[in-house]
Amino acid sequence: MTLPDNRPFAIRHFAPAALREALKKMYLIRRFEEGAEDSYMRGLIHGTMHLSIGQEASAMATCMELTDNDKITSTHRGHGHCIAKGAEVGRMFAEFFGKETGYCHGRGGSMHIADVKTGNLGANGIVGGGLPIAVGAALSAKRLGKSDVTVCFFGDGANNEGAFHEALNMAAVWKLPVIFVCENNGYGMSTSTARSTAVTHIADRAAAYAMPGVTVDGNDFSAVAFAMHTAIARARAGEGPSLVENLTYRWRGHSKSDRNRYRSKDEIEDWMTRDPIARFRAELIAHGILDEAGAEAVAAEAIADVQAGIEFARSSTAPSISEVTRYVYAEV
Amino acid sequence: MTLPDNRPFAIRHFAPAALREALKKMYLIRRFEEGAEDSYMRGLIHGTMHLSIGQEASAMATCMELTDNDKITSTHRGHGHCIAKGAEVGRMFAEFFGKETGYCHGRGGSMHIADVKTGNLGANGIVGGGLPIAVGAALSAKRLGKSDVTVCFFGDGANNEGAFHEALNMAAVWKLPVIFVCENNGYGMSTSTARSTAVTHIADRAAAYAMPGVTVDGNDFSAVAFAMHTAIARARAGEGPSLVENLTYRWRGHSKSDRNRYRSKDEIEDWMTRDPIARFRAELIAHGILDEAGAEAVAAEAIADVQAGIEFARSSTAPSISEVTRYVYAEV
Amino acid sequence: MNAQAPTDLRTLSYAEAIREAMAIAMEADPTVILMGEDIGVYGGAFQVTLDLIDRFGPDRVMDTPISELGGAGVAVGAALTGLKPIFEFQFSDFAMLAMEQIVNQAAKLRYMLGGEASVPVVFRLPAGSGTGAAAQHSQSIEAWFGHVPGLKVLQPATPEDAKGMLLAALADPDPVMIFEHKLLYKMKGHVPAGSYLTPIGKALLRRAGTDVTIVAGSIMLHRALEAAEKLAAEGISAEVIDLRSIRPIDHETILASVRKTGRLMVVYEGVKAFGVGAEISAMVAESDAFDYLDAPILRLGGADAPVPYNPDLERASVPQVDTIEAAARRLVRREV
Amino acid sequence: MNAQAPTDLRTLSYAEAIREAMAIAMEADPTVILMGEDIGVYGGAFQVTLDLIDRFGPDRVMDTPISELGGAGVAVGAALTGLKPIFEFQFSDFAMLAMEQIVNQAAKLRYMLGGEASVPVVFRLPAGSGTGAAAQHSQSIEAWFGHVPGLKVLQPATPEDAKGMLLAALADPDPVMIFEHKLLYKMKGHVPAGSYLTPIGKALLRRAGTDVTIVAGSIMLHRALEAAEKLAAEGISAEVIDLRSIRPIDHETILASVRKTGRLMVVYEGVKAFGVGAEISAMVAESDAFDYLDAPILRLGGADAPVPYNPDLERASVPQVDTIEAAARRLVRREV
Ligand SMILES: Cc1ncc(C[n+]2csc(CCOP(=O)(O)OP(=O)(O)O)c2C)c(N)n1
Ligand SMILES: Cc1ncc(C[n+]2csc(CCOP(=O)(O)OP(=O)(O)O)c2C)c(N)n1
Ligand SMILES: [Mg+2]
Ligand SMILES: [Mg+2]
Repeated sequence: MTLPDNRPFAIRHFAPAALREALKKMYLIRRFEEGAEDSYMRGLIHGTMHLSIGQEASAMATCMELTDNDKITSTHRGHGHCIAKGAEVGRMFAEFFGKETGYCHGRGGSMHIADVKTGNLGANGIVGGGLPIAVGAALSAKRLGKSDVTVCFFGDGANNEGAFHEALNMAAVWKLPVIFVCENNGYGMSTSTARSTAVTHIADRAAAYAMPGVTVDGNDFSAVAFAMHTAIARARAGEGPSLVENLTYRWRGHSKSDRNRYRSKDEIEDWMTRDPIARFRAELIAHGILDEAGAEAVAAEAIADVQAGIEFARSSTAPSISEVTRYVYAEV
Repeated sequence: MTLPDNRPFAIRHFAPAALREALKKMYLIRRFEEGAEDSYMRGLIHGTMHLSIGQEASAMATCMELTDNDKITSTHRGHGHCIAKGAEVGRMFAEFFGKETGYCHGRGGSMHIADVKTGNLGANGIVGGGLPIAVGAALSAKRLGKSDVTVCFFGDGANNEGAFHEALNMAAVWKLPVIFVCENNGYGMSTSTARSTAVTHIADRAAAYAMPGVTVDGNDFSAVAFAMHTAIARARAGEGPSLVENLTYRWRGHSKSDRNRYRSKDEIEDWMTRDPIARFRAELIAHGILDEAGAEAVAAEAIADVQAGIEFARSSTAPSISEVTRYVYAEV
Repeated sequence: MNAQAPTDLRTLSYAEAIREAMAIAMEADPTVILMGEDIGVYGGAFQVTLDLIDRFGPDRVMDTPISELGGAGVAVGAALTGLKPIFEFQFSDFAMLAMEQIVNQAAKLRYMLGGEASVPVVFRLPAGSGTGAAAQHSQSIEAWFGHVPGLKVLQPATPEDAKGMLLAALADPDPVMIFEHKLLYKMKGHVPAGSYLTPIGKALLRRAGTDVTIVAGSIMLHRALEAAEKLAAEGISAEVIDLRSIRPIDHETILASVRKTGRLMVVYEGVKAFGVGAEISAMVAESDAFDYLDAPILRLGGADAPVPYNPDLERASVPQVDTIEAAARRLVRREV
Repeated sequence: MNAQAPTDLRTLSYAEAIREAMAIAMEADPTVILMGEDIGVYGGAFQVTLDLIDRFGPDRVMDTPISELGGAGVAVGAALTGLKPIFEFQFSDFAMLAMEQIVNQAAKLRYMLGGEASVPVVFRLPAGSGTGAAAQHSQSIEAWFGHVPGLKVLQPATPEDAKGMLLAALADPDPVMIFEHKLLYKMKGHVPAGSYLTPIGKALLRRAGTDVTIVAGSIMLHRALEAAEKLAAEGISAEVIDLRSIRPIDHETILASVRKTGRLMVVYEGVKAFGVGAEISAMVAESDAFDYLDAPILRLGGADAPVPYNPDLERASVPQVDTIEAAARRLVRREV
């Protein structure tokens, strides 16, 4: 008789290389966001940005079992999802800098970065905009007889949009392979879930669609990965959609214009003690996947990638203003 | 010690005159709908119509405890609500016939009949259109310090509109005095709730808004009246909204264009054996509120009222076509 | 529908022509699916899909819940990922619930993604007044979509075009909206058998004339043609152009006609202000055809009011044969 | 904001002027409430409501959930029953989620109910491009609402008008939409103290001239005035009219100017096709002013594309001072 394996799900379930890669991507996300912030200060970026610092485990663990054929729809706070799903930070920065080499050839910017090749159907500037689109992608998979799943990221604020209700209902009625992943960071802009949402947990609403709903610590890589593992298995087995709620926190303001009058310094600092990257790193070290030096190397790789990405973006050319109406329609 | 009163709620709770009046209005509704059908055959009415024959107990019992200060919002299938809330059938027919004496001066027709004086904010041509409007009316009552409640009628089909979700959530978050009354007649046009809605009962969705939800036999006058009594008390006490689901059935097709290919003759006939008017009438007689002759007199009054109403409508004048743009804006 | 009849004898209704187009597309391409409220056993509110569910089954003829925003969004997502959905709004009025998915998503995705995505979705929208269904079921809102880059917006006036435009829309890699007039569904006309594409963005000269150009689409084409017939009796020769496409608009065909007749009148059912006629008038007024104009450009559009219920008011609120006739007469005699 | 300063010295920003209007209305009328996303402690995405929650409390400055359709509908229902809500869409783009409540309900209720109902709601909508927020946060969709009978649609260009129009909108018994340009919020200008109403539906001659009439509203007014200044240096005298109201449009002021200058150019930020310029051009082309026109009517509108992210593309996609100047020059020299 073998002893039960009491290690966390992720450690048991994923190969060490995959875990190392996950840590790397979490660092990449963090450094990407910091690089974006810094570039903004230097005037390299115009417009707004929504940073996901503090939410890296949610993005990465959610995407662990997805292949390039699986799809995601993302949100205005989408850099992390994009990296977790496989995008290159160089082309992301290039988009951010409005360059022709960017994922959207400079037309989309932060709120529209997509990477169709890795299955990322795109960030979205409309809160809740991706919810029905994700259901449509899942419908395609089902009708085309593929086993692909679609993961739909959305925020706690988005859960009060009518699109949420309509999308979840249709997904359930048609038993589609879609997983709704709510990144509940406690606020939609300045409005707390307590002031905006009649239930305590977004997952409490899953029952209204007769689908499983689970609330997990979104800063615990393994907890998220396990919830996703279950939901993805269900979806691939043709049993229909699930709702996974990752409780997490954004360390920065909602966007650059945030005066931060709606949450306390204590609250922010308390959440910063629960850094999802530090936790995951410690876990990997504790279970012998990496040693300190190995972890440092991973962190350093991320820094190098981000620096190279910024360099690539800076040196790329901008679109020609004569092409302002290009890409409105298919070229014939 | 007195014996417990085991009579049905309505018999215990309402004065005999009120119960007689309720029966009268239920007959009025039935005869109004038949009169509308007949008028349509005779070419007195153009356009479409949605008849509520079979749903009279739901309309009437829901409105039993409402005063003229309390508001309702209604639906495309709204004639019954309108009569139950206190409208005159003459002005309703006049509207149906497109006459200047109609409730909307001939501009609105069946789908827009309103009677603001009796608190009926109007039928609505948009499925789900009345849901947020009802929440707004309840907000007015709360802000203006009134004890009025708003009752929002909607159908099972409407429960899948995003407006349902947004409206119920806001009503709950703001604890507004509104009662959402779902008349679940099993179908939204041709689409059964099983094919359109992820849960079995619409009231199952109340939990997603942390509000009480109850499913009752909508053809049982007393059951509906009791559910409403509870919900209205809660609303007037400032405790917030409720959801009441009345299970009922429409005997006729969805509208005039219905080929009725989605439900069986058996199903229809089975429901016709559960005629809400016959049931209520029998109940009143059984409990000595009326005798047979008295009930017949009530039924005859309804016929006379409908005949007089049609006469009034026929003899009324139509609006002048020179006034086609009148009422677009307030007259100054 | 009678696929056996010789081509030149084939007469179908507008609704049958649309149905035939859908059936042809679905036979040829398994990725074409239909979505909409009550399009299955009910056959659609206007009986356009009718029996297609019997032929193609509920997986390809999908009744949606009453969820216009979500439904349209599902169609957009499906179109992004390999399907070609034809989404029917039960009435075009209800597209108002889905503006966000149509305008913010479908129309813009290709652009926002720098050409890396394609949204080949077709929206079908029964439009217009005349059915006594009042203000929320009788609107003509097609002009709004003319204002939206990324969309193509069509308005077939005949069964032949109804079929050819739907097939062309399906062949197009971008989102296309087709406004079908409810009063035309029963109209019969010649419809070629088999598959053919009506070019998107091309107007059509339906009647040649010399005194005045009347541009009209959808049901207004038929009223304009009838008015032209009557005007001919009194010696006024009207040229009638079927607009067909609201986005893009066929500038060339219209300008060529105006250069010839020197007078332009645009007839449309939507509210006059900011309607289809505004764009056409402005387009002509800023072109070189301006110098050929002998008279002001006249617009005959819907009343500045919601569509009323009373049938006489309803009729009075949109252009009719007699009002078109009278307006053309005034224009030609320069009594504007 | 300094209520003590003498009237002639009072200078406020456009955002401050709007805030002052709201405060005056709320002081005077307890039924006025504010609704919108993050208008409370956050102060609004553009800091327009700023500290009003401190003065009037959360019952009158209500943060709504992110539910545009429902939120707008609540405002409509409240307006029907005794409150006067001012509903802020965080960006005008998001009004697309609420078209049904704005267009099918608010705009039509009075008519559908035969005059028996009134919906005194005010919608505030931050609009326009120039902030680098790309296609879904930069639109100018006001023309759509010009097409909707029952609505009034305003576009203030100055702090003074921003205040006066909001107060006029609140005094109006019908639904009013006010499109505020995001780039104007920080613009300063003279604002009278106290309460005053800017008449709805009146355009304003902002600069007299003789060679060409330029009609422009909102931020385009300022660009047009700047262009007019430059044109003056080369001997071209442009008359500049601030449109102010899109529904109703002030025909008389525009026509009078065109009769004088014989040339018309309309400048607007929305997509050119089916935009504000289409209506104004068509309105002039069908009027008696047609005979006074010495040149085609020129429209300078937004590009036929979603608003792009890259700042240079974004600038190129809407009229700027130099493009206005060049276009006016071409028009006057008749090189169109
Ligand atoms: C339809 C719509 N409404 C409002 C906004 C403005 N907005 C952008 S993000 C945001 C908050 C979203 O909150 P949540 O969904 O919780 O995501 P988070 O920002 O917390 O990641 C708001 C109100 C928008 N972009 N789209
Ligand atoms: C937004 C919208 N979508 C669709 C319709 C067309 N329609 C009118 S009634 C109806 C069915 C409504 O079903 P339900 O809410 O159950 O009410 P019932 O007719 O059963 O009383 C539909 C689809 C509409 N009027 N509005
Ligand atoms: Mg959030
Ligand atoms: Mg129903």
